[in-house]
Order: sequence, then C-alpha cells, then structure tokens
Amino acid sequence: MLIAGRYSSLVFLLAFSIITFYIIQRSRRGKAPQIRKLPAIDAIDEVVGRAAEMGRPLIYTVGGVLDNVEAPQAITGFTILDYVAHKTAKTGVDLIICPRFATHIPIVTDIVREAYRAEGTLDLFKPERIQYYSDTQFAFATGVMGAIARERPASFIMIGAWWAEALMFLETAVIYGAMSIGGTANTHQIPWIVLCTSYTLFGEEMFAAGAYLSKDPISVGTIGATDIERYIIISLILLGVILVTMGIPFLNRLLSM
Amino acid sequence: MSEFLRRDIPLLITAFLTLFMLAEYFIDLPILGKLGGDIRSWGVVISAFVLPIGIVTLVRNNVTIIRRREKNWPYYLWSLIIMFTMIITGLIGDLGKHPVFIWLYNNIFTHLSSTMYSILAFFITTASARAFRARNVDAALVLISGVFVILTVAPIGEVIWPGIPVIGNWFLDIPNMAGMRGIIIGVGLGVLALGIRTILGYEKGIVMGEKER
Amino acid sequence: MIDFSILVAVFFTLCVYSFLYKESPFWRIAEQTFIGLALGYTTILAIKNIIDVAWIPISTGKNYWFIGSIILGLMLYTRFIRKYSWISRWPMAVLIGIGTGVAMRTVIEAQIVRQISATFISLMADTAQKTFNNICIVIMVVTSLFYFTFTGAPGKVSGKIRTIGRYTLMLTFGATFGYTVLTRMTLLIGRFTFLWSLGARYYLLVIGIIMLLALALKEKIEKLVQGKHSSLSF
Amino acid sequence: MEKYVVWKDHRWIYLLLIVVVSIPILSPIGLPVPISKSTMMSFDLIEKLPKGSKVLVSSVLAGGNWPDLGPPETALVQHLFRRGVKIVFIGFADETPTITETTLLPRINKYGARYGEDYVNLGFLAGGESAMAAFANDIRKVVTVDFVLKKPIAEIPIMKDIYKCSDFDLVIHIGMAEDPIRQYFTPFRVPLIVGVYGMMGPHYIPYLEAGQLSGMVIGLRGAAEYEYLLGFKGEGLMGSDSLSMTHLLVALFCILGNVYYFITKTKRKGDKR
Repeated sequence: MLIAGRYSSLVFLLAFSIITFYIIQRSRRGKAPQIRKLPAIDAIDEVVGRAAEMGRPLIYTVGGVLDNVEAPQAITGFTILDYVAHKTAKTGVDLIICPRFATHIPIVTDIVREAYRAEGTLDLFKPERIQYYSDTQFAFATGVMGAIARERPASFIMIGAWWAEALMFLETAVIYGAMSIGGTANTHQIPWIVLCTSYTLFGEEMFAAGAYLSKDPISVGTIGATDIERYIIISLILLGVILVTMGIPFLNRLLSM
Repeated sequence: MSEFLRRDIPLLITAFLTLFMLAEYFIDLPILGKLGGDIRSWGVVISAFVLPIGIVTLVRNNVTIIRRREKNWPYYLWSLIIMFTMIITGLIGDLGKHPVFIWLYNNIFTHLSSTMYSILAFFITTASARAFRARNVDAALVLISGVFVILTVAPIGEVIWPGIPVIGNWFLDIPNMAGMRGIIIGVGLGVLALGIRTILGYEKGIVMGEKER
Repeated sequence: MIDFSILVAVFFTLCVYSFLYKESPFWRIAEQTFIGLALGYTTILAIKNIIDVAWIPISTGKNYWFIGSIILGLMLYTRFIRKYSWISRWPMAVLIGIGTGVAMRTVIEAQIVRQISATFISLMADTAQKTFNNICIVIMVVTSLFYFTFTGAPGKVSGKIRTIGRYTLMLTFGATFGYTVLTRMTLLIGRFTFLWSLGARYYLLVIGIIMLLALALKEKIEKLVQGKHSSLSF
Repeated sequence: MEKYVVWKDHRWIYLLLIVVVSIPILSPIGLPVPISKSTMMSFDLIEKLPKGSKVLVSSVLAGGNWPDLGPPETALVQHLFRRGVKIVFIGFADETPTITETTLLPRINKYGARYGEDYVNLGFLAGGESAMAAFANDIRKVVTVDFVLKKPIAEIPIMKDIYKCSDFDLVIHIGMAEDPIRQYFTPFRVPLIVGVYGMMGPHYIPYLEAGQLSGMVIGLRGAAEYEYLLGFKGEGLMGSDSLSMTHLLVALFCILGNVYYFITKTKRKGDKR
C-alpha cells in the first residue's frame, strides 16, 4: 500500500502534524506556550532609548513582497514596527518610516497612527514622516541612503526580506554613526547585517520576536510546536551518535527505511 | 454564499491539493500518479499566465506617472516604448526569432542585467573598507572565518601561505557544515509547519492577498 | 567602421556604472530600459510557453481538459477589476496548493531525516583529527538547532548552549560572506572582461571619457537645459 | 561622520577596485588553481559515464546570472559532449532555452553530436519547483514540442525511451541545489551534480556531505578548476587571476580596517580616562 523507502518521512510527517495541530489548538483555547524574553527585544528597547536620549530621529525600514513567500517576513516587520511606534509615541522620538513597496504605505500609516492614538499623543503623529521612494531596488536604496545622510538618525532598524540593497544603506548607517538593528530570514544577506549592526535577528529568531510581540495564537503555537520538534531531533541525533560510537548502526537503518 | 466563494473555496482548494500531493507521494496507487500528473500540468499552464501580470502592473504604473507628468516621466515613457518594441518584434514571424528581437536581447538586455548585478562588487569593497568592524563578538567571528574563506576561494591564498586554505576549508567543512545543517533543518521544519497550517486552513496569508490580513 | 552592436552594449554598461559617480539621466535610461526590455522579453516567452504547454495539446485534440487550465489562467487577470478581484484567488489557490504540497512531501526526507542520519558520526573515529572534527560537528549541529528554541525556561545552562550555537552560526555566516564576495566579483570580472576585450576597448575609452565629462559638468548642463525647457526635469 | 572613517569620498575605492580588476585581465599572471573536493567528485563521476548513457541538464541560466552560472555549465556540458553521452536540456527560467542556443552551445566542441539524435533542447517551463516536479514525474505531459525544430517529442529519436526522471543515468542542475534535491534526487534516487551560484556554495556543503549531491561546481572558482581538469582555458581560468586580486583587496580592507579601528579605539578609550 505504501511506497517503500518513504516510511520514515511519513512517520515524521504524521508525528509533526499531530504535534502542530495539538499545540495550535491548545494555544487557540488560551493555553499558549510561553515565549521567553528575547535579547532582540532588549536590543530594540536600547536602540529606541538611544534615539530618545540623543534627541535624534529613528529610521525604520520594513521589506518584503506581500503576495508571495516573503509575506511572513513583511508581517513580522509590521508587528515590530507597531511595538517601536508605541515606544516612540511615549518618548516623543521622531520616527521616520521608509516602506520598501508602495503596497506597504497604507498598512504602515495605519499601524503608526493607531499606536500614537493608543499612547494619547496623536498630535505628534506626522504622516509626512512616512517616506516612500520607489519599488525598484536601487532607487529605494539610494532613497534610504539620502534619508540617513539628511536626517542623521541616532538609530536605524531594518526588518524584512532584504536582498542586495541591504548592504547599500547599512554602510551609510554605519558611516553616519547610527546604532542599528537588522532582521531577515534571507540567509544570504545576514553576513552584512551582522557586520554592520549592533544586533541581528536572523531566521526563526525574527519570527519568534514577531510572535512574542503579536501574541497571535497561531504563530505562538507554531513556535511552540517547532520547539518540541527540535527537541525530538536533538535527542535523535544524540542517541544516534552514541549508538554509532558503540558500533550499533540500528538507528541509521531505521531512518533509511 | 459569496463569503463561501470568496474565502472558503480558495482555502479548500489549497488544502485539498496540498493533501493530494502528499497522498500521491506516499501511497502506491497508479491512479493517484496519473491524476497528480494532470494537476501539475494544469499548474504549469496557470504559471505561464502569471508571468505577464508584471506587464499589466508596470504599464498601469507608468501610464499614471506619464499622465501626471511626475518627475522623470520621459524615462517611464521610454520604458514603455522599448517594451512594446520588444513585444511587437517578438510576435512577428516565428515567436522570438525576429532579428531585431534577438539583437535587442543580445546587445542590450544581457549586458544591462549582468552589469546591474555586478554593481554590488563596488558596495562590498567600500563596506569592507569602512563599515566591517569587529564591534562585537558576533562581527569578530564573521570576519575571522570570512577573511580565511575569502583567501581560500582566491587561488592566491595558497601562494601567500599554504595554511590559509587548510584553515579556510576547516571553517567550511566543520562549523559552516554544522551551522548550515542546523539552518537547513530549521527551514525544513518551517516549510512543514507552513504546509500543515495550509492543510488546517490557518494559513490565509498568501491566498487572500494583503487586504484580508 | 563603427560596430553599432558593441557601441550600444558598452554605452549601456557604462550608463549603469555612471551610478557610482553620480545619479544621473544615464542611470535612469539604463534602469528604465532594463525594466522595459525584461518585461517585453518575458511576455514573448510567456506567450510561447502558453502555446507550447496549453494550446498545442488542445489543437492536436490530445486533451480537452487543458481548456480548464487556460480558463483558470485567465481568471488570474480579474485581480485588476476591483469588484471581481476575489476570483483571482482560485487559480492562486491551485498554484499555492501544488507548490506547498510538492515541496512539503520531499522536504521531510531531504532536509530533516537525511540530515539527522548524516550526523550519526562516531566520536571515536580512526584518526585524532577526525575524532576532533566529529565531536565539533555534533556539538555545533546540536547547539545551532537548540539556538532557535524560544519557549524553554531561560536557564544559565541553556543560555550557555545558545551562545555556542550563536557563535557557530556566526562562523557559518562568515563562510557565506566569503563566497558572496566570489559571486559579486565574478559578475564584475565578467563585465570588465567584455569592456577590455579587443572589440570594445576603444568604445570604452571614447564613451567613458565623454560620459565622465558630461557627469562632471552635470550641474552646469542642467542649468543650461533648465533655462530652455522648464517642463522637462532631468 | 564616524571619526575613524579612512576614506571620506568612497569613490576613490571604486576607482581602486576598477584598477585591481582590470590589471590581471589585461596582463594575466597565471596563478595555479588548486582543485577542491566537490569539483573533483563531479569530474570523476562524469569521466566514468559509459558512452551513450542519458543525461538531463536542467538549468536556470540567464543573461543576468551568466558570469556566475555560465562557466560551470559550459565546463560540465563540454565534458558531457567529450564523453559522447546523450543530453536533454530543459530550462526553468524564461531566458534559458534562448541563451543555451545562442551563447552556451556555440562555444562548445560537440564532437559531431547531431541535434535530435545526441542532444535536444526541450525549452522552458514556468512554475519553478512545481514545474520541476511536473517535468520529473512525467515529461510528455508537460513538454509537447522541442524548442528548436518544434517537432513533437515522440518523433525525436533521443526521447524514444525517456518518460520520466528515473530514465536518466545522471542529472545535472545549474542554479540552486535544494529544489533539484527535493524533486530529482529524493523521489527518484538519480545521481545529481549541481553547478551553483558562488554565494550558495557554503549552504549546500551539508547535502554534499550527506551524499545527496554526487558533485558540486561552485561558481567561477569551480569552473576554473573544472576547466583545468579538462585542459581548456575558458572564462573560469581567464578570470581566476582577477578573482585573486579582487578577493585580496577585500580581505586586506577587512584586516587593515579593523587594525585601524582597534588602534583608534584604544586611543579613544585613552582620551576618555
């Protein structure tokens, strides 16, 4: 009935599906797993604090196309923007936002306006601080570079799906002495972000920060489920290594069935 | 009723097709294989229709820019002219075999696209001179393994000191292999979680487009 | 005799590189020409693909079911009609369903099961060097996997493990940094090999100098042009 | 501006890079190119291919990525023609079939191979990984005519007994490595060699070590090694001296930049005290 050589994949698929379904159901019923306080959130607080202390602006860019595989990274960018906007509303920091695509503008405007209204400082909210340059890669990058040179920000945060343009404005941020934080799941851009920023959220860490802030039951549930799956994989590896060291290739054969 | 057509049917289609592809892979039934082949060939046809969507979007954006005489509007007009030249010459005679079409491709397009991507070499060089500093332990580790790997990739590395490729390859085969394996497993779990959420109907995102979120 | 093809190729290559000196009309011509040509070319290939994959099977009477896929393909374009844009979700749902299913079913073995069994390496290998390497690999794989767990209690030990994991990942990104330099320099070498080639060398010097002068005097030229045509903003 | 920035106007660095990349092109030095393990594995596997065995070359080659993917594909395909095997080309980027006909094949010595009997170009399929899965599972369902002659597949001699991916003795994919591993190797267990973008090399080392890849040629550096093994001077070897110089420049900048940073840092810390 089942195709040979694919049993181990099927077992993993069924096991992980049940774990994911069970944890998401529990988290939707209010018993969500607890995500620990991430160093990333402390780093963001420190960067916003620096902008308030020095009385200089904070530039925030969010990246990622909304109707393809990059969507989750863009959504995390919006969630973290909401958190930052609440902080800048409280501390009166001049928040400048550079959205990567035109489709981001309405979403970003709503997020910041609601944050400022929630903090009761709606008068501080200035729509013209949302600066859109272009959808094309290099025109956007030069736009952000111009903004950094003009505004001389104390802090610079960039969260989302970045490509080659990331390095262009990261270098400008370092040159102008901005303390910056970067976050992306595109592994090929992470080296630049690590080399040019004071803290980097990479891969799942970015999504975890998003879930920690948004408290969305499905995202938090997924992270809880993937954690359990990681513990299973780690214990399988350790068990396998011990068995192989003792010369028993039992687990190898089991997994290649 | 419209709610059913607007939201539930697309989610049902996505969930059913994801499940079907899984069933076809694990269950040994020839009928599943044949049906799976048909569905995938439909997918290839639909994907072919996705490609020109970019054209409609671009034409719409450029036309608004030209109509409103925004900054740099002559360039956007030029972009439409060259695009339609390419389309018209491409349609004449055998598809994509017209001499002007091939000339534009060989002498302008290929040069432009590889030059566009080559411009990043300049930004890496200035960034390495001015921005890549070992400010913290993270950046220091990236720089150490980075410099050794750069000099291992360059044939001159071995000429400078034979130890460079030995250390560079160690960084590549041990820490990089282990770290990348962790990332690969992580990405695998991510794809799996996305698939499971799609089957369970929790993943509205991509199907619905941004309005729904 | 001027070889027009090489002249045009060198001109557009230098238009892109003019961006490094100053943002200018040369750059905007190059950028917009690139976008226009790319989409023009994609349209022809898309039409050719639709004919080969969908129209020919029907016209040869092989399989009438394909008409359904063409209708689904055309439904994609309802996204431009505000009232009916929800119809485009049906063909998108088909694409996403196939794509997710096809990737999901093999990712389990390719990126999870196989990677786990490949890490079953003996900690007492034949040579000291191999033993040391194997121990490093096992520790680094386990710690970098553990780094991405977020719901466990934040203890001292788990903090230490995560630090080792983060340092491993930093060395990994160092290797990616090294090889990314390879790709970017490769593209640069490809371009300058063409520019310095025998056919293109003279055009490079002639067009290069003219462009440099035009860019150096850009501000003056713009004032001149501004005087005559107020509406044309370059 | 940051106090310790070495160059105020970064455009001098651009000029320096242009000089450093141009000198080796105009007067090559001819440094030896050490052969890496992943290239050697690919060469040995193709060298042992019996004459007349069937090989699939699937690729995303295009104008923009030619300098990175062109040389590896040229070297691998040149070796295939030298071995006298039957080659089926399929493209998953819209430019691939055109650039294969106009740029790749003209520069390769085909040792008298005839189109239709010894090699065929099946054109382009849209849809990325899903199209790859469709092609691998049932070629005739998604490919009706070939790219060059427009003849139906059934009438092309080379395609006589080729129906799905498992009918090939070797698959070579040029581009990324994860979707061919998921759609060619995992379901069909056909040996898979990949020619990949330089920057993706480190990402695929675990697949090589786990045995899912039988060989890998990484960007221009891998192509230079393969050309050296084949004994012909292509873009890889011609560019390897410039590769050395430009990499050396970046490495030196990283080292000197940080030395300068630590010197000024201790001086700055000194002022604070």
